[in-house]
Amino acid sequence: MASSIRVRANANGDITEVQALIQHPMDTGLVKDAKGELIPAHFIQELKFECNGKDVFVANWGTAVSKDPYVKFSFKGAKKGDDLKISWTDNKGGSDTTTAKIS
Amino acid sequence: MTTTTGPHPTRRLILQGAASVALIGLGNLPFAAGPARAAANDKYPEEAFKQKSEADAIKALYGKTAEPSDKVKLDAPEIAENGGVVPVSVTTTLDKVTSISFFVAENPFALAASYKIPDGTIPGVANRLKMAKTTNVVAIVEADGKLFSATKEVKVTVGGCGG
Amino acid sequence: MKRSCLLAILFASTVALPSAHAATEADYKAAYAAAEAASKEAAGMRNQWTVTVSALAAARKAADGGDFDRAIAAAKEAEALAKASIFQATTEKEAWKAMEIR
Amino acid sequence: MKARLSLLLGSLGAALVAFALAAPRVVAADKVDPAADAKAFQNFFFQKFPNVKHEDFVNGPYSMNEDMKRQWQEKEEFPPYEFALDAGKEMFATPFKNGKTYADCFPNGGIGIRQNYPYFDTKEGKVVTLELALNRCREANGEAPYSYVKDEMASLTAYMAFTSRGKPMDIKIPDDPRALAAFENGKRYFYTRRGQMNFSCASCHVQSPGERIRAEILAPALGILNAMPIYRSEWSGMGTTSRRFVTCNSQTRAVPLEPQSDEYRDVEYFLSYVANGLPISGPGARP
Repeated sequence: MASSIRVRANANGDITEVQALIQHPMDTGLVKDAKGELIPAHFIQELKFECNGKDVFVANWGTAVSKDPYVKFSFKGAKKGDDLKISWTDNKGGSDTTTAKIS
Repeated sequence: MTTTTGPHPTRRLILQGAASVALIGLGNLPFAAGPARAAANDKYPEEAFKQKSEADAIKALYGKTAEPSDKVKLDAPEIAENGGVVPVSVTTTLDKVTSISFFVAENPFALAASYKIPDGTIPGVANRLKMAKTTNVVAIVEADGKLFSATKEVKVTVGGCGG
Repeated sequence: MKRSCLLAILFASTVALPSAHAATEADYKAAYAAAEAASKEAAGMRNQWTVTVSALAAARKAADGGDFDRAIAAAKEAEALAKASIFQATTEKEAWKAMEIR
Repeated sequence: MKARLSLLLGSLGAALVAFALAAPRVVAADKVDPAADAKAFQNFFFQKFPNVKHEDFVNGPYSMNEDMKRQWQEKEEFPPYEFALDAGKEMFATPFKNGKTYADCFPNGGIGIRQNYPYFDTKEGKVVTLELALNRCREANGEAPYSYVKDEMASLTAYMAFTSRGKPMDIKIPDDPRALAAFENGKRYFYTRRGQMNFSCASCHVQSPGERIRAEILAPALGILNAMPIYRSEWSGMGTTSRRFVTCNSQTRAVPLEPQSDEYRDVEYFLSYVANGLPISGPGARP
């Protein structure tokens, strides 16, 4: 099964630019379904990026982050071929993890 | 409209199962979420996300107030093409940045996202946020223990026939 | 005083009576049949309007609840809408050519 | 009720005006000339929007508005159709229960052929769209057909479009009176007003592209199908060409036809043919 996480991590000199897209409904808990019933809130709360044993970026999200969330940032100290580990957890206890090679 | 996540409706069920396995099975590994979250300042800021107003959310998250700064560059569209997906980004020339947060003033809950910026990470982030209606978006950069902000209005109109 | 009160009651009942009792199920059925026929014709011309379909459904719903006044009003609205869509489809048989980019 | 009636009257009035406008023009039984139609169609847009690069029309509303274009380009860095595209690629490569694959049903294994769809099948005497061909492929191999409007179908067509990106649309009209009739019927459908709002496809996408209808910027009709399927933020998901037609109809308060009905197939044929030469840009992202 394909991962819920898509990552692109490109090193350019000392700076690695990371873009990630995660498949997640990010339901706010304020929207009704076709039957008029509220769809319960279901959203990623924490998203973490680790490289060489160190957190390089941590996101805390609420329900106002768009469906299939996207984030972009850059960090120093990694090189091509290093592993970048990405993991998320949501408010219902769901989670996913993946590891990407920096290219 | 379906609420499943596309071609793999079972994925989420599978993931939920995997999550509990991960919590039990991987608890002793250094990267596990459990131990890292134990640190008080590293916890998910649940209270801040529950605040309705931007001021209350900033107070709950940081316990202090921010001052506007032209060193915080907030980029957001004038008119959102769709309130559900508004690209918003921030960059800053400030030093010693430890966190960046986004607030959408007119949303039911103002705090949208808060990012920790460890040493060595460039103080800048791009993300996509939901906006319920035309609103001010506020970015706060925490640098050297102080808060600096930038604000921009984004016009949000709701959909019809288009595209 | 008493007299005007009485008059008022009489007046009110004469106004209320026709709408409360004149519409029967038979009236509704006739109105609905006419609406349905027009709507079928529109659908046959591949130009059914969503509002016609909803008005027909509203008529059935009101009739099921025994409110034949409302049912008839909705059926008449559906018929008018269906006839408008037929008119549209008929005129468009030639009129579309005026829109064409040449 | 009152509002409805006035709307009804309004649309009747509009229909009458349209009729009055059309009446003086004596319409001869013109010869069907698709090549001339396509040329006129493209010239109309090229002249109306002299600053839009020709190949940019396939990017819909984003070719018409700078602020939106910028938001779109940011989104394209990691586009929202990414998951559908990946799923489509995986589905395309996964054999059916009988061991055959989609590749067995299509020329060139299905890769880089999106620009040739829809085509006119001279045996069947009808237009065959990519969505239709995909479901026929499934059924021929003992698999249940997919919904024409979204999910799996959108993922599969997303992948097939992706393998054809940049290739110019290349729709052929064979020397067959039925093919010409299909083209003409598609054209008629495109320009015909329908629904209570009294709109044709052309009302929005020929007369008013680049303008706002309520909140959104209308896409030009030229190249509108080159971007299919699309991820629409408004749908929070993917949709096929069929879905686009169905929603456009409902929005004008016309009861949509069934996906892959003759009219929809013909209008897809018409719209694709007049976009010949413009690149495939699908899968696309739209507000």
